[in-house]
Amino acid sequence: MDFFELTTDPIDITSVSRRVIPPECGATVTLDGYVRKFTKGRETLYLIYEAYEPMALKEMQKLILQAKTDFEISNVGIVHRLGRLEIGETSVAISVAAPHRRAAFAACEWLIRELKRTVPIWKKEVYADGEEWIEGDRGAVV
Amino acid sequence: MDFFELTTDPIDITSVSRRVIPPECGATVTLDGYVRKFTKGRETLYLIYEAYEPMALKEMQKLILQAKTDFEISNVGIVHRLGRLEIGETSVAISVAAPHRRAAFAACEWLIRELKRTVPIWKKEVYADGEEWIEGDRGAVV
Amino acid sequence: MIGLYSLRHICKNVSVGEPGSLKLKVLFFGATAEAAGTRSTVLEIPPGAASGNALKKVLELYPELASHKLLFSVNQTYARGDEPLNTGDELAVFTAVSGG
Amino acid sequence: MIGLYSLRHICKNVSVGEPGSLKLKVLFFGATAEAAGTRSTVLEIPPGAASGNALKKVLELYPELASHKLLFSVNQTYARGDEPLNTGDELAVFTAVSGG
Repeated sequence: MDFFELTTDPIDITSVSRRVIPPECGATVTLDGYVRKFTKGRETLYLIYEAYEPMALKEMQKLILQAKTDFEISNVGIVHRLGRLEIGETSVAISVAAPHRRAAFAACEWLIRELKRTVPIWKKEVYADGEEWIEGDRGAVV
Repeated sequence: MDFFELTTDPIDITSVSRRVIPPECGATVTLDGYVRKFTKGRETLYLIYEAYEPMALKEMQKLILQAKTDFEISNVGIVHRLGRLEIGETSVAISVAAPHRRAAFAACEWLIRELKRTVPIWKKEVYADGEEWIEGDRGAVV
Repeated sequence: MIGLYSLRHICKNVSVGEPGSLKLKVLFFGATAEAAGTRSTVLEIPPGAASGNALKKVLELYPELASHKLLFSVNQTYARGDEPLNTGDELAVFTAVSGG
Repeated sequence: MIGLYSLRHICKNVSVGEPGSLKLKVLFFGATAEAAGTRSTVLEIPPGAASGNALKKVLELYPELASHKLLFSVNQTYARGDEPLNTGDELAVFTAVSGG
């Protein structure tokens, strides 16, 4: 549902989002990717994520270094989850803190696109009537 | 600081972000705006936010309706805080859930830009040596 | 932007306390509340006065507001200056917003 | 994309078990682990063989892999096929990634 509020209470923002904030920044953009219930009309029961862990960490570090070169941003946080994920659970969170929000939006969008192209992680969709490893459709990464 | 992790534990994402998620969506983009310590080199001690509350709520609702017309998004959440805010505390959170992340990024960026232009909320910066109500530099809202 | 100066031209004639005059609630926020020294007041305007007339009257009563770039609203909707007014309407006068 | 077919052309000659041959650790993930029926193996390749030669050998040993669009890496870096190899190097063979 939609909501819109004014509150005098603190707004609780995730630990992922808050860990990237240095004092000179003013905005953090966070991408929260999560398990969809329906993909092309087919119902997913749950997902399994698997990584080539040491390489995935190296590739994530490369993405952060590249983003900090290409965008005027201060800090980046990326957390990707592995193992079994239920519907609605967060699979990946990317937070970018920047003095100006425009760079934070651009860098966050670039990071999720590149992560889905280069970081060696795979998901298996488990349906009521079967399961399949999803193979990316992205091209060269070298 | 930067961080990058792989984890098999649940990733904690804010209540703001999670409240906008319907089952058909796959991505939520959240803008977290917070109190900067330094603005143009001057140190802020804390901020006071004040709103014309009923009109601010109406304007926030208008923004959500417009965003849902203009972008392929599912749900929007906006929370703005009022009163005294310390450095680093979140002043505004905007979350947009969408089937495809591109629309979520575009809508979230549009929403924060329009919120800062049209929603009747004002902030007073309190410095060590004085204070001032910040006046927006944005033009016509009618 | 509907600012101070253009609104002055909309205003043709303002008189106060006439028989049948309308009573408006007027609100100030942030910088305008500080400049006016109050957060609200009641304003009487003649029947048929538009929102721009009412704003001009507010500026006459609170000249400290004139140093600010102002926006205003009628009944919680941004106003252009030509909106007709009725007793009980809520006029708010404020600076360009700075939330977010 | 460095795919299966172009890599076959890089491979000139592969022989196994030669004196002085190199031993590689080979890893599979997700769809390739299921297709290969294992998550890792050890591969012997002749001295001087490049990463593309090693990949071709893997595909001969695990022909079920051929139905997938494959990527591969050497020591946790994406490989093009011409990388020289040493004993102990880690070759990973996997499908286009699908994280996020």
